[in-house]
Amino acid sequence: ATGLYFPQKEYFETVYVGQVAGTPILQVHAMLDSNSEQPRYYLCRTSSTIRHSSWFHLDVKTGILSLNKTLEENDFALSNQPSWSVKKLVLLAMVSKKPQCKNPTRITLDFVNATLPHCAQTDLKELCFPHRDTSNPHIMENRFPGALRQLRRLTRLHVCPNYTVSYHVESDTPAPFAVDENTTELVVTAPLDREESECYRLLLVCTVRTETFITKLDASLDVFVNDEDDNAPYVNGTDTADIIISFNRTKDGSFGALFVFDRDLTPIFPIDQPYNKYVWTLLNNDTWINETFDIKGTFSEKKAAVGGIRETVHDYQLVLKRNLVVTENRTVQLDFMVNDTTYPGLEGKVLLHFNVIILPVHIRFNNVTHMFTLTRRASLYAQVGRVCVENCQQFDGFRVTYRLEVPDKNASVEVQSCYTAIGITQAPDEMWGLLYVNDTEALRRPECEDLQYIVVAQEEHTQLEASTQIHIILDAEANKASQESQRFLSCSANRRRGDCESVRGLGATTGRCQWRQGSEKGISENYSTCSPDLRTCPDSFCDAVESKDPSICPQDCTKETVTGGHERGLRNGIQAGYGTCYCYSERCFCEKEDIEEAICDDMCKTI
Amino acid sequence: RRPKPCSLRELELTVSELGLGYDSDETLLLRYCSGKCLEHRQNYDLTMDHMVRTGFKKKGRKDKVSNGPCCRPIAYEKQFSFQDNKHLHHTVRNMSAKNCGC
Amino acid sequence: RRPKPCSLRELELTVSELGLGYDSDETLLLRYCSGKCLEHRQNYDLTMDHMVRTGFKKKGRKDKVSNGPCCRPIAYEKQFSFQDNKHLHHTVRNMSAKNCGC
Amino acid sequence: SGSPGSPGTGSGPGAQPEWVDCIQASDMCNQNAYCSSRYRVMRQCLVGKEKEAMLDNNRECQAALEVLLVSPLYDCRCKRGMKKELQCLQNYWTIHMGLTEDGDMDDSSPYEPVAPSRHHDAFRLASISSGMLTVAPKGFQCVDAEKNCNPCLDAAKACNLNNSCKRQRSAYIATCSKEDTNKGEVCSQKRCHKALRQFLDRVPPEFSHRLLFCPCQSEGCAERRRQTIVPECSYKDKEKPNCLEHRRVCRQDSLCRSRLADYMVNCEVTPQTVSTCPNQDNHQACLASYARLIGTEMTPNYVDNSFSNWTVSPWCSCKGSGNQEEECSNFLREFTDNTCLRNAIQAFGYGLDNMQNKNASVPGPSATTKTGSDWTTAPSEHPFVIIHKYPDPSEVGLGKTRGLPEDHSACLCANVWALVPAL
Repeated sequence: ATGLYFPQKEYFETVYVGQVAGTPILQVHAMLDSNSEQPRYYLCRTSSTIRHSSWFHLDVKTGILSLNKTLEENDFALSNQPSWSVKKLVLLAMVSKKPQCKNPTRITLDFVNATLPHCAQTDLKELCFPHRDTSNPHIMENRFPGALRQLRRLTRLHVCPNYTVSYHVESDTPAPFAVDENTTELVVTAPLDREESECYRLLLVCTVRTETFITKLDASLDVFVNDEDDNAPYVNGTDTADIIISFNRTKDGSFGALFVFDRDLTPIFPIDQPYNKYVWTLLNNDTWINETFDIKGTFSEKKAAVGGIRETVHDYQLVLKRNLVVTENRTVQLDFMVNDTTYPGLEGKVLLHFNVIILPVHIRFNNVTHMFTLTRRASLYAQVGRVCVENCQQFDGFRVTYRLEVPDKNASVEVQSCYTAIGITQAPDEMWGLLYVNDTEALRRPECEDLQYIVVAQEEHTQLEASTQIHIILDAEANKASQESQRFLSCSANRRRGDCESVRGLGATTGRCQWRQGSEKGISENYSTCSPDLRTCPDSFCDAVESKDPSICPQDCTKETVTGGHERGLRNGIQAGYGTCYCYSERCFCEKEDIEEAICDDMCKTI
Repeated sequence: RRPKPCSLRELELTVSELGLGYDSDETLLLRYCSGKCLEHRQNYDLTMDHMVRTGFKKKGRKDKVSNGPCCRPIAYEKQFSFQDNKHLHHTVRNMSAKNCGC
Repeated sequence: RRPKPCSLRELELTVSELGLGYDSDETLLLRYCSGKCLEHRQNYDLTMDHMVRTGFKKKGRKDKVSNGPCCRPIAYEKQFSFQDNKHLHHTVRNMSAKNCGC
Repeated sequence: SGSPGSPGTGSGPGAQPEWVDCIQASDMCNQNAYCSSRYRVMRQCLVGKEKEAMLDNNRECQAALEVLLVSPLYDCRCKRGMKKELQCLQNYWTIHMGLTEDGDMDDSSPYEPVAPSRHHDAFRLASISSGMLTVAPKGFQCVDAEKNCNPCLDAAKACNLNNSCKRQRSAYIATCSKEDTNKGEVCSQKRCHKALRQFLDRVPPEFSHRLLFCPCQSEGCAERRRQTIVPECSYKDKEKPNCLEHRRVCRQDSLCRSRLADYMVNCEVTPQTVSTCPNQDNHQACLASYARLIGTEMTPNYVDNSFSNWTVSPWCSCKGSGNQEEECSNFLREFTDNTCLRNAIQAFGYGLDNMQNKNASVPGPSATTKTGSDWTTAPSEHPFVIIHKYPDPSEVGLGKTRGLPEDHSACLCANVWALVPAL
């Protein structure tokens, strides 16, 4: 229970010089939280209100605020606020005496340096309703009927003595509100239910009667209904989710989803407030389960289909607390209890289940001999191809590494030396192995004809292994390839097709660099450039082979600033470039080559 | 007339007109260095001047050399940022000269 | 072929062939700087390259600007002395490059 | 009269009192043994988590506060953009943090109050003595009418041709669009905010406000305007917090708290008056306070690239407000439905040579007055002064529910006055 509370957080009124002691100003109202409560009203004594709080009196029982003294000119001068004609006096009222001022309502009085307007100067509206609108009342649901606001404007009670002012309340939807004719207080006549209506739009009608005329004025008032945890959680649909964990078995991975509904609100402000807080407890006491699984609960607010009343949806997922080894193979049922901690009733709990099947992961190659063709003229770091165990693209949570082995360990030294031709590498976050040219001299040796390797894949944790045979078919005659110079430059340094396709560059699969001719006008991803292998460079991804040497594919791997019109890749490299992009080691440039063969200005004529 | 000495010049143009490939209608004041550096020449430069005209030919050399200090920026405006016509932001470094020297 | 980068070059010639007006048959190794400074270019240079080709013309400007860092001596051999054909001694300062840079 | 250090009475009622800034005030206090000891106690009271409890029931804290109430520190204020602005603000909050009893109430602004706008004529942009001087920008006339007119592009051009503006603008764009590699994030929001604050502090409003408030008649222009502060970094976050939580976090930082309070004061829709902004429709003060929020936790921005009915908002929502949804919506509407701010931005945009814009079909702001039950859109004869039949408290902001166009969610709607004809 919240205890006695003020439905209205703020009151406004205007006070004038010359108003005498005892003049009523306004009436504050507290509403009951339990039947036995009896509101006692007090003004808070705080440092910011000390100066002027003694000018006012708050009736302990009725909550009527009135003047304790007559307001004089020098009272006005006393408060040193900058404004010249109106000064603000702030008071804080609390209900039931406590040492400190808890959950007060704030009374803001505009102290006007003039006398109270007479009847002739007073607009009818001023008689009926406060000058500045007060804040809308918030009534706690499921509580008692009672008065929540004084409609009459107390400061104008005696301004027009021969006027009679009365009120009634209207609403286009049925609303349990009425006006107490004797006290002119707005009363809520029955407990409210937020889950039925969050707010009532009332029309306060003020009737002013004199001998000569009757005038009605009205003002709308929104009365909000505050929520309390009076609804138990419920499952709409299934309380069980079946989960299969196989390739993706990584720590913090989340699986499945179970939903629990609650017709109450769950505020996310302030962050750690306890209201309508849900906790869950795992009912299994199996240590393996407790060390392996966790539950992640999140909630979101949604509007009910009927009436658009706000409610809460809780979403529960199974989370892995650690990576699962590939051999893990088991079926478990997780039961966990979700508890609406602030729901008073007995049914504040809901039991949910996750049926979990954990499949082992088999480290194997699909049984096909992997054939790769390669020209003997391929340069150092030329990429030959990829090897990957079955389903490797979906693996997460464990690591498979690859190595090459010679199939015939007792082969002659010459034959054994051929096998340095090809190497295999792997990026930290990649699941496949990349085959590349590791020794061009061996590649060109005539006797190194038939390159067959065993690729061994090993799962790091369990050391489970699988192997397969790969066959690298070398084309082009050995002797012709060996005559070409062994020095490899970076393909990326070439700015024109002619130069590019005539040189041997690092990583060039065909031995020659390959030219990509861009066609678009401005800065584009399809920029012109010279590459060792257009299949892998540039592709905005600095792969495991390319990162072995910055000259292989600086277009994908450079970390240096790029000069000329370009857009950087996410981590490094050139995502898009203007005209032709070329690089001197890691220093890259992108510029327009106006004519296909660049202008051969006088400089290049003399060299 | 005496050739204009090396100094900072200004030209207002749009980013697209810079020729770097960016498509943006924003304009800027491009500052660049132009002018002669005759006062700063050394004996080396006089020799190179001669070699470029005749000396190198006699020796069968075709090397391209500069026959005097160049009028170049000695400091750049660190960066210039703008919004292109697709409302993406770009920053270009060392694109405008701050001051010039030989 | 990738343009030769800026580097120190040597040429043997007589003092007379230097073109400084001295008449002496003594020979020396003249060191000079030649080659490209492509790697050291900035956005400024790319912009100047474009402006020199088209940009300036469109704006009615005829300024001569360098579209790249120059390959220049960054240190000179302090002096070179010799005896001319009339047996007089001369000393020429900063006539030969010691090392080059862009 | 009043305590030492309070604003000098100056001569005549209209004179602008000369304010002691809170650095001078704290020096004055420190030179007085009695005051400085209480000041030290007060600072202790505010350290740590349980400062509310300390202020509420710790006798020593209460006593210290009472002494400081009559010290120069009570009425001191800070100048916008002054040197050591942050320290001045921290001194201010040392006292005033103790005074605001209830966390949700709006703070009073720690900055010097703004003088009333001298020219009520909405087309003359006033220069304000409190440091928010504005020279009327050179005008937004389009250079050539046929081509797509884009005042925001013109504003960027004007900035680029001014050395200081160009440098500061490049600085914040470069900072805000630079990837924060070690954190693997799109950028460093903290550094970006600092660069934006520097831009707005150092570049005169004639350039910065022109970039922020340029009037658009095309989506391209509106998108450029939305992108001005590099929102991917300075504005957006992975998730949208609740606006009350967003406000709470802002109030924990002296700078953000101060500038939010200043915005609330200078852009508050004023009830009962013909004008929509405080200080006799001082649009400039409102714009400056809005602009100075950029670069703080409460950075606001245009929410989309619509040019006809644009909306600005901080990066937060009212989902999950529980029983405080009304309060949350009221806070959010101080940005999304603020007639003072809207008029100020539109006045800035079209405020200059309105002859120039005569022929341009400028969608003037519609005056929405509620008569009877439905909303009527009456194009006011004077584009920026909304004439009420009589000052209608509920229409222009009663208490917390601003008299604002109806929001169609459940009951969060404006209070409306209707005059029921006499029987």
